[in-house]
Amino acid sequence: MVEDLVIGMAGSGGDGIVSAGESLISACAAMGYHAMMTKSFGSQIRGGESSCRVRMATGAVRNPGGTLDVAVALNWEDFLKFGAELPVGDDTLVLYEAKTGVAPDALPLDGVTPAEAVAVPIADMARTATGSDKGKSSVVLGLLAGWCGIGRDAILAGIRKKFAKKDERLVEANEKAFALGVQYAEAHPLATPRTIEPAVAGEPRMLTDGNDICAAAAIFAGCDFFSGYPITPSTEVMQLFTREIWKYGGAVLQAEDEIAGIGAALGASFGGKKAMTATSGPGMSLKTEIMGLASIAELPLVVVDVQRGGPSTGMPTKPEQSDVFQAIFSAHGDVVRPVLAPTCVSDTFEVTVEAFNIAEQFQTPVVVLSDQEIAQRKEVIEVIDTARFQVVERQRPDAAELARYERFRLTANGVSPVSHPGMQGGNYVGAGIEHDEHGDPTANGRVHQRMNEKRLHKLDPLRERDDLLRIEGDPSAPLALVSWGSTAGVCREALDLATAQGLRVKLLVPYLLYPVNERVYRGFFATVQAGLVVEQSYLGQLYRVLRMMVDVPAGLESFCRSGANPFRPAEIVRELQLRAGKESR
Amino acid sequence: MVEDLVIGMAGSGGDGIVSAGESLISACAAMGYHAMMTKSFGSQIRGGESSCRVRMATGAVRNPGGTLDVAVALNWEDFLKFGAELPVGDDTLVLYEAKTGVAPDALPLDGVTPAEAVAVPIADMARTATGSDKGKSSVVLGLLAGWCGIGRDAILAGIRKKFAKKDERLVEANEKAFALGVQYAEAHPLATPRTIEPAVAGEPRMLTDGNDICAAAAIFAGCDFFSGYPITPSTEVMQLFTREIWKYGGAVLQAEDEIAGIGAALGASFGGKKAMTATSGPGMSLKTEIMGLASIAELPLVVVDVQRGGPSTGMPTKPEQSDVFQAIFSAHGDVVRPVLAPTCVSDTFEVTVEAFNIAEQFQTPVVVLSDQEIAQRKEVIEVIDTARFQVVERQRPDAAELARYERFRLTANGVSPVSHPGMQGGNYVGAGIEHDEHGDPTANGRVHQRMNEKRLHKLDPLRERDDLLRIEGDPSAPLALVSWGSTAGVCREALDLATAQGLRVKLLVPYLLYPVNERVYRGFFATVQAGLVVEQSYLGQLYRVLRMMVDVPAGLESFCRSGANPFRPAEIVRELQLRAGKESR
Amino acid sequence: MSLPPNLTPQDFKSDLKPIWCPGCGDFGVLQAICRALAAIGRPPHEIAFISGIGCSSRIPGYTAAYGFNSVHGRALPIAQGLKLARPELLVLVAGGDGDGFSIGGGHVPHAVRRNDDLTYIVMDNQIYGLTKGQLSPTSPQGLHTVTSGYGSLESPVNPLLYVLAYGAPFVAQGTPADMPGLTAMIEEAIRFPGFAFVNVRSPCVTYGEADQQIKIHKTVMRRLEDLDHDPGNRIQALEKAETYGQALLTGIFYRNPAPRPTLGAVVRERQQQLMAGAAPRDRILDMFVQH
Amino acid sequence: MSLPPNLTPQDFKSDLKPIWCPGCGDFGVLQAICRALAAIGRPPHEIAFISGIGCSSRIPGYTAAYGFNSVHGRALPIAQGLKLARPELLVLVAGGDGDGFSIGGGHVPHAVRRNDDLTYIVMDNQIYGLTKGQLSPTSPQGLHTVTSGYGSLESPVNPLLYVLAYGAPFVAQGTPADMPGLTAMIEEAIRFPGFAFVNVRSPCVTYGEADQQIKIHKTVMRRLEDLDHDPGNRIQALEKAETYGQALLTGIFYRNPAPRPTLGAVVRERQQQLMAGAAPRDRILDMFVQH
Ligand SMILES: Cc1ncc(C[n+]2csc(CCOP(=O)(O)OP(=O)(O)O)c2C)c(N)n1
Ligand SMILES: Cc1ncc(C[n+]2csc(CCOP(=O)(O)OP(=O)(O)O)c2C)c(N)n1
Ligand code: SF4
Ligand code: SF4
Ligand SMILES: [Mg+2]
Ligand SMILES: [Mg+2]
Repeated sequence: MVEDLVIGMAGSGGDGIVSAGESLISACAAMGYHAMMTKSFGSQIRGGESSCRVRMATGAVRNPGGTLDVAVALNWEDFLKFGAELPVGDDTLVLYEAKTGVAPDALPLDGVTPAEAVAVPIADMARTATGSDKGKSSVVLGLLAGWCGIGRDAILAGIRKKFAKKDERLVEANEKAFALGVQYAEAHPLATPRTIEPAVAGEPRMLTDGNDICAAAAIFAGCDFFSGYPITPSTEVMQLFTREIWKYGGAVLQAEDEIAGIGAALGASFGGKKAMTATSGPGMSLKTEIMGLASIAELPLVVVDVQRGGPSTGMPTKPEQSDVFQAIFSAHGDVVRPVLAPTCVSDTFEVTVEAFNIAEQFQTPVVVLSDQEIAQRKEVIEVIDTARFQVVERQRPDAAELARYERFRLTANGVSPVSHPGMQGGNYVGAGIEHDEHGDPTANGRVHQRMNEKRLHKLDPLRERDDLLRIEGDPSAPLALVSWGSTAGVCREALDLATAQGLRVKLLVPYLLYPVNERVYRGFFATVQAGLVVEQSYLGQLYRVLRMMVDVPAGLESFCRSGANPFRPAEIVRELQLRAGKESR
Repeated sequence: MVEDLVIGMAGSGGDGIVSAGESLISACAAMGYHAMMTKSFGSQIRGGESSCRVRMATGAVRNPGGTLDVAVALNWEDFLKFGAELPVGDDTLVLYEAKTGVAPDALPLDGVTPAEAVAVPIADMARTATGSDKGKSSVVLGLLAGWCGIGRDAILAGIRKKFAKKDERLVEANEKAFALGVQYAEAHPLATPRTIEPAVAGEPRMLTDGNDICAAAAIFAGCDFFSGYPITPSTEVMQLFTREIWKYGGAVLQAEDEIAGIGAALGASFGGKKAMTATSGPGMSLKTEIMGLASIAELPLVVVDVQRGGPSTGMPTKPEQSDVFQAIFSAHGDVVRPVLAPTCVSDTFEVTVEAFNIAEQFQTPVVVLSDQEIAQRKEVIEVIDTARFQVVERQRPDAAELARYERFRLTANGVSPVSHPGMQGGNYVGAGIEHDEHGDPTANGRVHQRMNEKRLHKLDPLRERDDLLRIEGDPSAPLALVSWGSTAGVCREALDLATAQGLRVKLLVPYLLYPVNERVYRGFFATVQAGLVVEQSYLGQLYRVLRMMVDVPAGLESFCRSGANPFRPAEIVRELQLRAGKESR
Repeated sequence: MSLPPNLTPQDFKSDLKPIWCPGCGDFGVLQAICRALAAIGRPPHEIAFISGIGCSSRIPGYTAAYGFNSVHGRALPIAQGLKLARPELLVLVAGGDGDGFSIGGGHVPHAVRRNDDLTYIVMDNQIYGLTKGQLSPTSPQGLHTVTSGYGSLESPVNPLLYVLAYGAPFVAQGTPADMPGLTAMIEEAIRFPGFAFVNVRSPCVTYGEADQQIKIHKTVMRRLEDLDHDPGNRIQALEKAETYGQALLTGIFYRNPAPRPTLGAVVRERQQQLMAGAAPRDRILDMFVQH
Repeated sequence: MSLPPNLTPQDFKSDLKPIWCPGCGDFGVLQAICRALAAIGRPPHEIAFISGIGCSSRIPGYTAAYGFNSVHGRALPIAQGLKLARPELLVLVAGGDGDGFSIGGGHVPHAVRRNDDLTYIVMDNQIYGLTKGQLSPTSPQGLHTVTSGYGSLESPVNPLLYVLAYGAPFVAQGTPADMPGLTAMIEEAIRFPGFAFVNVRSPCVTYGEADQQIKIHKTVMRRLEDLDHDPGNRIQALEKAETYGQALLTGIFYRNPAPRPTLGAVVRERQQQLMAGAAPRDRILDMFVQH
C-alpha cells in the first residue's frame, strides 16, 4: 500500500479525461485525502488533446509530483503530445486503450520500460454501458477505483452529481460504465499493486484553485471593488467577483483594457474603498503607468499578476516565474512597491489578505505575484479558519487633523492619514505631479527629495516583517535552497527527501519578495556554503534581486530555466548531492 | 583674466533674459569659446519667472558649473525663486537692477556676501535706448561685453540676427541699448575684474542641444521613420523629424498616444526600415508592452527616453536619472534590452548612432537614456566629423537562405537573417507568441527554453564591447568614481580637480549601461578601496544594477539623491577627500 | 453637518493661484463651473473633480472640491471607478482635447455606453497647450505647428459627432465668450441623470489660432436655440454636430427626452437583490468546503 | 520576378492547420480573404497582414502572406507605420471585436482620420473567444457570460456607426453565411483607395449566442442592395448603421464617391517637394554649424 499516488491521464477533447480528474479529486476531498490536480490542453480552443494529473496522498501534497505512478492513455498520439508533463518511468503502471492495438511490450515510450502495462478495452466497456464512447471517463474511474482502492462511493457520488444536471439516463449509464471498470480491475489483479492507504476521513476539506481563493480572500479582506480586463490565466479572479461582489454591496467593472482596469480600481481607492485588479504579464506591462501614479498619490491598491510564459504574449497557458523584474521595477522614477508571492492554493488566501493589509497600512500599491500553476490547479486543502486573520484599514484623519488637513503631512513614520471624497474638511487634490505636504504641485528639488524619502521610507517596517519569510529545515545547515512561488512546493519536498537522505539542508521561502528583508537573508546565508536559488525563469530573476540588496554567498548559485519546464523534487535533490560533495571536500 | 566664466541671469518672463543667454552663447560659438547654456522657468506656461546659466570657457565645458561668477538679477523676487539653480558665493559678482532699491551691502542673500555687488540702472538705459523696457536684455549683454571682455561684434551680430526678423527700428534700438551697457561698464570699472581670456577663434563650432542632435544622429544613422507622442522634455526630437525627415524620403507620425507611437515605429521596422520613437518616463511606462513585443519578434527599434523627475508625472521640466530600472527591467518575461546613455550633447550623437547599429546588428530594441539637462541644454561643441562613424544594416537572408527560409533559425550567434514584406521567399509571420524557428506558435517548453537562450545570448558580444565604457584618470588609483549621463560631466571635472589636489582617483563612465560588461568593471574595481557611484536618483539605480551582476567593492558607495538637486564638482571632491582619509588610514 | 446656508461661486475656489497664461479661456471655464456648482448647492466635500494632464487638467486644483489631477488620458476610467464605489458623490471629469480625444480617446465610448452619472467637460483649444503648441486631434487640417511645420495632413476629430455616435444622452458645446450660456449648460449637464458631455471651445491665447480667440468667438458663435434646433432629436443633433470645424454652434445639441437608467441605478438594484441573505465576508470560504 | 501567371485562393493559404473550433466563422473569413486576394492578384510576398490577439487574430498565420500577429489591440498602429514606411505594400489588418473596439478602440478614429490605404476586417462574434467566453464590447445588453452571470449592464458598441462617425470613406458588413457577398465586399474594400472597414459577423460556435450562428444569419440577413440603399449617401448610411444589434444588414453601407487623397499620397507629394536639394544624410549636422 502506498501513501502517495500520482495519476496522469490523456485523451482527445471529447474523452472527458479532465472531468474524470475532477470527479476523482472531489472524491479525494470527500474521503479526506490531500490532493492536487493540474490540467493541460493543446492550443485548440475546443477539441484537440487534453490531459490532467491528479496527485493524492494521505499526507500533505505540496506539488504535482514527478514521474507518474499510474499513466492512463486513451490514445497514444495525444498522450505523447504532453511529453514531460506526463513522464512515464520504470515504476509506472500504464493503462491504455486496447483499441490502440499496441502490444504491452511495445509501448511508444522511447527508452522507458514501465513496471507494468495493461491494455484495457475501455471504449468497448463504455459502449456496452452507455451505447456511446461518452462513458470512457467513467470506465477509467472504475479502473482506478478497482486497482488503486479509491473509495467507490465517493467517486460514484461525484459521477452522479455531474450527470444529474443533465439527465437520469446518463447517470445510470455512467454508473454502469464505472461498475464495468471496477469489475475489470477485480478480474485482472495487477502484478505491481497500486493500492493507496485509506485516508482518515474526518475533517471536511476545501476544494478550490488559486484564482478563486484569491478573489474570495480579497472579499474577506474588505475589497469592495474589482476592475480588470480578461486575460489567461487570471480571468477567473474577475469571474468570481462578477458572481459574488454584489452580495457585499460592492461592484465590478469589466474594463475596456488593462489601463482602464487599474484606473477604475484606483478611482475606487481614491474614494476610500478597498480595490483590486488582476491580470497577467501583458496586462502588467500596460498597468505600469498607473501603478506609478498609485505610488506617488499614496493610494492603497492590490494588483494580482498571475504569471504565464513570456515575453509578450508568450505562452498564455503555461506557468513561468519571469515577472519578478516587472513587478518590482517597472515604473519610471524612484518607486518601491511591495511584491508578495503565494506558494500554493492555500497560502494564496493568506498572501492576498496580507496584500490588502499592507496596501492599507502603507497607502501603496501591492503586487501579488501568483503563477499559472497555482492559479489554475485545484487543491484539496484543510479548511482555513478566517478568524485567524486580522483585517487592516487605512489610517484616516481625525477631527483635529481635519481642522487643518495636510494630505501628505510629513509624519514620523511617513504615513499620512488619508481622507476621501465625502469627508468634510479632508478636501485635497491628489496628483501624479510632485507635490508638497498640502498636495500642491511643486518643482522644488528639496521638496522632491523629502517626498521621495517619505514615500520610500514609510515602507521600512516591511523589511522587518520576518513572518513574511519562512525558513525550514536545519537552521545551521551548510546546504541551502531559496525558492518562491509554485517552485517552493517542489523545494519543500526536495528538502524532506534530501534530509531523509542525510543531507544537512535548509530552505528559505520568501512570501515578501520586495522590499528585501536583508537581515533575514544575512542570517540565513551565514551558515551557507553551497546551494541553489530555484526559480522558473531563464534569467533567475529573484537571485539577481537578492544580489542587489544582500551579499549572496558565492556557493549559492542560481538554478533556473524557462517556464513550462517544471522542476521535480528528485532533480533538486541530485543537485544538492553534487554540492554536498563539493561542500564537504 | 579667467579662462572659465559662469554667468547666471534671472528676470520675469517679459525681460528676455533667456534670449540674452541665447545671443551670448551664439556669440561664444562665433568667437570659438566652448560654452553651455541651461534654462529654467517657473511652472507658468507664459510669464512667470525665467532664468538661464551660461558657462563659457577657453577649454572644454563639461557641466553647467557650480557657484556663479557673475549673477544678474533684473528683480530679486524672481532671482531668488531659482535658489540652488543660481547659487551666489563669496567670489560672485552680482549685477542687479538699481530700481530694486536694494543697497549693495543689503542684498537679500541670506548668509552670503558676494565679492562685489553693483546696482545698475538697467531699465533706465533700456528706456533711453528703446523707449520701452524691451531693451533690458541688450543692456545686460552690453554690461557683460564691457565688464567680461566678451567680443562685442559677435554679440552685436547675434542681436542683429535676432531682431532683423522683426524690424529695422528694433535692431537700431537694441544696438543702442547694447552700446549704453558697454559704456556704463567702461565708465564703472569693477573692483574684482572678470575679464575672460580671448578665445582662439579658428575652427567653426556647432551649437545645438541634446534633443536636436539626437534626431539628427538618427537620420544620419539611416532612420527613415519616427513616430511618437509629445512629452516634455523629449518633444524636440519629434519636432526635428517633422522638419527634416521628408527630405530623405522618410515619414513621421504624431501618434494618438505612446503605445501607437512605438507600435507604428515597430511596424516600420517590420517593414525593413530603421525606426525610432522618443518619449519620457510616463511614455516609457506605456511603451512597455510593445518593447517586449519587439524583443520576442526580434525587430530593431530605437527608443529614446529623455528622463525627467518622477515618479508618474513628477517634475516634467527637471532632470533626474531615475528611469534605469524601467529602461532595463520593464518587461514581463525574460528580456534583455540594451540600454545606452549619453553624457553630453556631443556624445549624444555617437550614442544615438551606436543605438541604431546595435539595434540592427542584434535585431533588438535599444533604449537611449538621455535626460532633461542634456536634452535641453545648448552647447557649443567641436564640429563632429560624420565620416568617423560607420552605419550598420540588419543581416538579410541571401538567395540560398530564402530558398528555404526560417525566420528564427537557430544560428551559431543567435542572430537570424531577417526578411521584410516585399522580399520574395522571405514570407513569415512575426508574433509576440512564443514560436519555433519557422515562426509558428508553440507552447513547448523545450522550444521556449531554446528560443529564450537564442534571444538572450545573441547579445553576449555587447558584454565585450569595452569601447562602450570609458575609464579616465589613474588606472591604478585606490579612489574611484563611477558615473553616467549628465552627472558624468560633473564627475569628469571633479576628477581633474581631485587629481590636481593630489588625490589618486579614476573615473568609469559607462555609455552602455546594460547588459553589464562585467570584465571591465572587475578590472576597474580591482584597485579600488573607496569611492562613489554618483547618480541623480533617490535609489541609486545604476549602483543596484551593478551589484546584480558584479561584486562591487564594499568601499564603493552609492552617492545619490533625487533630481533637481544637481551635483557640483566641488562637493564630489569633498566626498573623495573624506574617503581618501579613510582609505589611507 | 453645518454648511453655509447658500454657497457662492467663491466657496468652490481654492486659494491656489492658476498658472494659466493671462487671458486663457480656462479661467472662464473655472468660473462657469464654480457658478454652476454654487447654483446646485452640493458642498465642496461631496464633489470629486477628476482630470488628466494638460493646462486644462489643472482645473481641479483651483477648486475647493476633492480632486484628482491624475495622468494623461485616464480621467474617465478613474472617475467611473470612483462613481461606482461612491455613487453618492457628485463627480465631474475634465481635461483637454488631447487628453480626451487623443490618448484618452479609447475610454470615451465605454464611459458613454456604461452611462454612469458623470459630467465630462472638455476644454477644447484645438492645440496641445501644456507641451507648448503641438498638433491636437481637433486641430484643423493644414494647421502649422511645431510638429506640423508644413501643415497637418490629418482631418480632425469631431468630439460632438463622436460622442453622439457613442450614444451619449446629453451633448452640448459652449465657449467662455458666452459665460451665461456656458454656466447654464454646465449646470444642466451636472443635473442631467447620466453621462453628460460638454465641449468647451476654450481658447489658448499662447498657441491657439487667431480665429479661435474669445473676441472672434463672440462674433461667429451661433446659439442652437436661435436656430430652432430640437435638442430631443438625435438625427438633428448628428447633422448639427457635423458642422464642428466650420461653424461654432453653442448650446445643447442633444438631451435624451427619455434617458435610460444610469449604471449606478442598475448596480444598486442588483446589489439590493443579491445582498439579502448573502453569507458574511468571514464565511465566504464556505463555498469551497466539501462535505 | 517569376510568379504563377494567375493565383488561386490556395496560393494564399499557409500549411499551418487552423486551431479554430470546427465550424468557427473565421474559416469562412479566411476563405473569403484568400479568394479576394486571388482575384486581385498581388503575389503573397507583397502583402502584409497585421493582426492583434484573439482567435480571429490568428488569421495571418493561416495565409501565405507576410504577417504580424502582434499584441492585443495594436494592429492598427503597427499597420499604419508599416504602410507609411512601405507604401507599395498591400496592407490588411484584422482582429476581433474585443481587439478592435475594446482595447484597440482608441486607435480606430485616428487610423480613419489619417486615411492611409488600409483594409480593416473585424471578425465580430460579439464575444471573447480566445479567453473563453467573456463579454465583448459588442455583446448585447443583458447577455449572460462568465463575466456577466446576472446579465450585462452595458449597451453595446456599434462598430458601423462609430467608424462612419469617424469619417471612414468605406464601411461594409458581411457574414460567412453569404460567402459570395463577403468575398465581393472584401475585394472591393481592398481595391478602395483609402481606409476601408469591413465588419464581419463571424459566429463563435463555442461561446457565441445561438441566434448569432451561420444558420440563423442565413435566415435573418438582409442585403442593403435589396433595400435600395444608396452607398454614396452618408446620412442614409448613418441611419442604416443604427440598426446594428437589431437587424443584420449586409453589404456596403458607405462608399465615398469622391474620396480624399490617402495619407500615403499626400506624404509622397511632400517628400517629392522636399527631397529636391536636401543635404545628404552625412551632412545633416551642417544645420548646427556656426560661422
Ligand atoms: C503619458 C503622457 N504622455 C504625454 C504627456 C505630455 N503631455 C502633457 S499634457 C499633453 C497634452 C496637452 O494637450 P491637451 O490635452 O489638449 O490639454 P491643454 O494643455 O491643451 O489644455 C501632453 C502630450 C504626459 N504628461 N503623459
Ligand atoms: C494586453 C492583453 N490583454 C488581454 C489579453 C487576453 N486576450 C487575448 S484575446 C482577448 C480578446 C479576444 O476577443 P476578440 O478580440 O473579440 O477575439 P476573438 O477571440 O473573439 O476572435 C483577450 C482579452 C492579451 N492577450 N493581451
Ligand atoms: S498655454 Fe494656452 S491653454 Fe495653456 S495656459 Fe496658456 S493659454 Fe491656456
Ligand atoms: S472559440 Fe469561438 S471564435 Fe474561437 S475558434 Fe472557437 S468558435 Fe472560433
Ligand atoms: Mg488642448
Ligand atoms: Mg470576439
